[in-house]
Amino acid sequence: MVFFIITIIKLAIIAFVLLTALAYLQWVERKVIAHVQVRMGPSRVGPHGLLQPLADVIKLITKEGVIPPHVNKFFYLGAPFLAVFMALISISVIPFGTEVTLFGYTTKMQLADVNVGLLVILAVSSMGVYGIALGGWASNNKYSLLGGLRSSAQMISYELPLSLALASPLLIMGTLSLREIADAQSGFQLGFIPKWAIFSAPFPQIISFLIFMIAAFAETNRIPFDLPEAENELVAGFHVEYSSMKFAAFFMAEYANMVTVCSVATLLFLGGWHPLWPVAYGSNFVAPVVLFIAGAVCIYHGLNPARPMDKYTLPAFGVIFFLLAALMAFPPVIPVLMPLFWFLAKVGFLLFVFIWIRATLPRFRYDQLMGFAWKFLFPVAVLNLLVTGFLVALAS
Amino acid sequence: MTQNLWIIPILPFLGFLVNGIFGRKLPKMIVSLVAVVSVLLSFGWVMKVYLTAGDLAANPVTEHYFTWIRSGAFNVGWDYTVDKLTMIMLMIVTGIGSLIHIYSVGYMEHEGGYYRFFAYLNLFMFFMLNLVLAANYLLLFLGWEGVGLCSYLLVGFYIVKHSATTAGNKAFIVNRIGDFGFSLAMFLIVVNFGTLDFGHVFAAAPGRPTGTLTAIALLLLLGATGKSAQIPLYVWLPDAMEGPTPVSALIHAATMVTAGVYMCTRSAVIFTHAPAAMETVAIIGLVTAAFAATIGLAQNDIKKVYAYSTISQLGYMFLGVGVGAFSAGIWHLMTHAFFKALLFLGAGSVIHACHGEQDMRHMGGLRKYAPITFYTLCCASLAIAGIPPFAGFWSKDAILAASYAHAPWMYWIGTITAGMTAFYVWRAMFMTFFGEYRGHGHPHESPVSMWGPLAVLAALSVVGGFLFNVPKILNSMFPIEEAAEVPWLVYVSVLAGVLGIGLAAYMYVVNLDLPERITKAIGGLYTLVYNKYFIDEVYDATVVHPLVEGSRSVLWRGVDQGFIDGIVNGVGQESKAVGGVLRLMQSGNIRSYATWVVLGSVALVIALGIAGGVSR
Amino acid sequence: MDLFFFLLFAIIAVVCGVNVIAQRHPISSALSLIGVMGSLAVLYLLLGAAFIATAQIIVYAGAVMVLFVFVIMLLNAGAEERTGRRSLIAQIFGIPALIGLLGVLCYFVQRWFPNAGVVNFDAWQGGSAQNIGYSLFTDYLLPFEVTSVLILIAILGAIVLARKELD
Amino acid sequence: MNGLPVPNGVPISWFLLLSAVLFALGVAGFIIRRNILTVFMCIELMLNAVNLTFIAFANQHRQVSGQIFTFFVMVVAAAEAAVGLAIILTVFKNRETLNIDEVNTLRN
Repeated sequence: MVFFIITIIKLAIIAFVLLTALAYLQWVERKVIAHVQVRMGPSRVGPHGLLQPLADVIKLITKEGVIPPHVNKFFYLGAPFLAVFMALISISVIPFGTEVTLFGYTTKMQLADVNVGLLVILAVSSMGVYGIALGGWASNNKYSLLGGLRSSAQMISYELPLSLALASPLLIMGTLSLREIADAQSGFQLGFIPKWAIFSAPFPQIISFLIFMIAAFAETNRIPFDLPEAENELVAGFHVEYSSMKFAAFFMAEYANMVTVCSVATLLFLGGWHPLWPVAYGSNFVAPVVLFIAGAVCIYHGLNPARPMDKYTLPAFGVIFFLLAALMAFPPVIPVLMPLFWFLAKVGFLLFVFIWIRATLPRFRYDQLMGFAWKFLFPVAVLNLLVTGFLVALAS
Repeated sequence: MTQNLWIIPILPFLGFLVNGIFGRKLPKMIVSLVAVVSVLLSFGWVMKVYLTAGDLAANPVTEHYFTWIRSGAFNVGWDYTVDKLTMIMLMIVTGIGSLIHIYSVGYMEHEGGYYRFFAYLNLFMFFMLNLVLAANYLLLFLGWEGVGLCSYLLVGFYIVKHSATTAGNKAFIVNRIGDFGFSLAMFLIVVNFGTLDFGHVFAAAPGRPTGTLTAIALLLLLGATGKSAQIPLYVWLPDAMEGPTPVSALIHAATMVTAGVYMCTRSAVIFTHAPAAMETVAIIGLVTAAFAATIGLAQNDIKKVYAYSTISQLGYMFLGVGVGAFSAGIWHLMTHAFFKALLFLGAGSVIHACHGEQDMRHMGGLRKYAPITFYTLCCASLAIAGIPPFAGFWSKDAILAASYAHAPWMYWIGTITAGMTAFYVWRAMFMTFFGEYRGHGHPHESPVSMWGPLAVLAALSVVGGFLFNVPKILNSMFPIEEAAEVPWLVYVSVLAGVLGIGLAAYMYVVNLDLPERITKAIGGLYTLVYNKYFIDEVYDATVVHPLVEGSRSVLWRGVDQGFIDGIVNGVGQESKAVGGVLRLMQSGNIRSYATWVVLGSVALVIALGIAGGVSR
Repeated sequence: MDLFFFLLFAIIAVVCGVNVIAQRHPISSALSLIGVMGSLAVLYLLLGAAFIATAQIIVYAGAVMVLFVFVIMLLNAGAEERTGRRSLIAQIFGIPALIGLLGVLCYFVQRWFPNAGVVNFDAWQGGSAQNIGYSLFTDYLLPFEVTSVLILIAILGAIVLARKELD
Repeated sequence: MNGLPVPNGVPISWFLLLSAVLFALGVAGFIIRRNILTVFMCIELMLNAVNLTFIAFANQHRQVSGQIFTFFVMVVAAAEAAVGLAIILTVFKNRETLNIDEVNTLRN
């Protein structure tokens, strides 16, 4: 019974955090891209447009959900929710950190610790294609149909290199449980090189990491692989006909998928919640220092503001950052929060890479996309898998 | 420690695979390299085995690789064995084989189907080595058939020449008769001994009734006469000369045709316990020797001469085996391999020199054009004439001595035959190398790749006789029974040889019109001999023609067309009728098919259920 | 508890299965089939075949059915029309034969396995990836290799068939 | 105990019945459906039904073999799907129809 209660609590927390994060991820994306392109980005709603996501949500909810007359209603309505469902469900098996003990109850920072967690994630993500494909098809519109077809073909094609890239670190870890995988990467070689998969003996998995990231871009339909929604050829791809919350659902799905793949990459290749360098060398002080610097910057800009509002908002953020820094430095919570911090830091970095690349790269042509998957990525992944297996066999 | 005998035959086989599969693409250089090197390597491995195996007489090497056939108690393994006899054969086969491979590189240079030739040659080496190494009759038979196949392929090598292909067919078919005998022999062995392994058979043989052993031995002998061109199955060998000369040297002089002798020697235990069979062997050998020699007297085609001499020499070997001097037979086999290979290669060189001319009447005076060939051939001819100390002398003398001990009249016939041998071989020499050149074009010496092997073989046929004293080597296997040492035998046989040479010299060098007059004088006899006693014609009339006619009239018209076709057509008609009915079910509608399937499965399940389930 | 789960997913499976053949539009059938596969996967999971369950989702639902949906979209297959020649045989015998088969099957299953034992979920977790992989690469190595060859051939065949024109 | 629910446990025969039902449904679909794609899906349905029995027996006998067979069935099904769909594409290309009743060249 306790188990159920704890699970429900965790569910609530994770759902809340995740959905907020998804909403703000979009804000971050817009901001980052804006700054890459030397723009302001959202800045009207709230300080630095911090309330923009809220406004968006309200707008999307209150909008009229237009249902075009010629669509296949059932699938048209079902598709977006299928997509977001499939995207969110895979979060449930991802561990964020070590155990946490609260009021005498010890539980893992994870919804469900499945011993084939990775397979579950693969399975769910492989189901994710249906949302897009069905949406594209049900809209009964040639552009969206093409978008749906493209996305299904693309996702099937890129799932192979993805899985193969995942397989080779598994050969080293020897387990499918995400938690064990992360724990297998704890510790350091030569005292300072972390035992992450990308540095791991006998064969550093850097290649499979790159392959995984590339394939992940395709799986999440992100630029440079966002062919399904290529504005300039198919008006908006598979969600031409969608509006209001249904439209938002697709975006939620996309961001949730991004979070998922980033978490998986972190767990498999970047050593999960294990720090970049040993505690002995003060890796625990990274979080406070970073937050403290952030707070200091905020204070500084608050003292000589660029905009009138800043003199009130920025110091407030500064204080918040300072508090967080103090919290991070607070010894009792370190064992709980430090892994969480590292995990979130890595995931955040990968997400930033996603956004960064979107701001940087142009889009592939479709035949280039497929050719790349089958003629380059797949063979390289196979080769990498073979070499890894060979070396692992030799090492053992 | 294992000797890895399998390497010996496998090397030529690899050569065959390479040349046979890729040969068409490869340059001649590579092809010949592959072929020669593979054989040389296996020769090297034989040497390695010889040096490391220790005393083969005491403990022969036997290796079992895998079980080839197993049915009930009877199973045949793929095992090789090497004892002294095998070792001698191995050395002959691989050694001479390598020489002839090298020779062929030069000889076949301008021929079409270069890679084909070498592929066949390597394949032949594989089968021959298999035959020699085999540790049971079936494996031996495999090699036996294999060499037959290769001989067929190589005799018919010039596929565009009709005579060549017919000769190939003839060789193959005639051999079938012998192989038939061989297989019957094997069946008898299986029935009586329950196994085909040499070891068990020979161990059990002495206790068996003489009748059985005689039957087996005679059937084996039939096989041997087929392979080794003895009466009555010798007719294919002369025609086999249609093949390229190296082939004649390798297959039809040195190695394959001696397989029969080897097999009889290998089965010595069986033969020695079947006196009647032994007698038959001796007589067949003797008659063949004399008979072939007489034919050889009158041939004009140089290769035909050597072919008949081969037959007669094989006769000697069988004589040796028959009179119980197995080791002498093997000895002669070896020396014969030396000088007869040399003779053929020399003949090839001569033919090469005369631009493909084979008729001796259009040769002559080649002494100055092709000196090396001449001198080497001299060695060979002296050897075959049994002039001491050349190789042939020793072995032939051993055989003759043994035959004298066995029955004097055999010795006399043998000696006369020796004289004839000397005569016709030297007749060939004189007609080829002396006098004036009667052919066309300008004869020339052969390239080194051709006369090199000639030189080696010449050396062997000079010293090979007393260098390798086979009877002593094989003493442990075939003890030399101490015959009464009759001193004058040697002189007589040598004298016969000298007389033959002298007569030949007198007739073909001193006064050249003598042959004409003799021919005139004994015209009928001459034509008879010249046409090989019309044996081929006789066979045609008695065997071939009735067979063909019978099969055409009875088998083809009657059985095949009348009976079998009747059945086939009847079946066809019936099925058409049935199908006409069944066709109604084939609506071409997939779902109706599915329905039938469902009904069927329902019936099946019900039947199963009534049967009471699959398993408890 | 076990009974509850079993009945739940069995009912889902059966309903979806009925839906597969009841729906007139192929894509509806396809999605219902995915439903069947999903519920079967859960049943596998309950039966202790974790790896096979996920494989079922990945391979069947994730790859094969995606192919189906893809093809359906590609050919833009509409709902099948009632018109067209109805196979008389199928009409008359189809359903009865079906019912017969089903009844007979049930009867015999009951008869052959009256008390073949009771499945307790979680009583056995033999289907872990380790076990599967182990016996796959030891006892069933040859079939495994053969199937891989089969897959290869299938890929080639599909490519050859699906090419625009065989040139 | 012919099918009576045992407390805390499911009789193996129930799984078999479930798979039998699914199999029968597959057969039915195979027979009554005209759309070649649906027919193909029904085949997959049958395969799944069979897989269920394999898994159930694997659990029954506490052996992995049944699951291995399921694995093979899946592999074969995947191959079959690839080839079959390619064939369907070709058929559609040549005949402009997916109705198997019109794919009856076998007849006359």
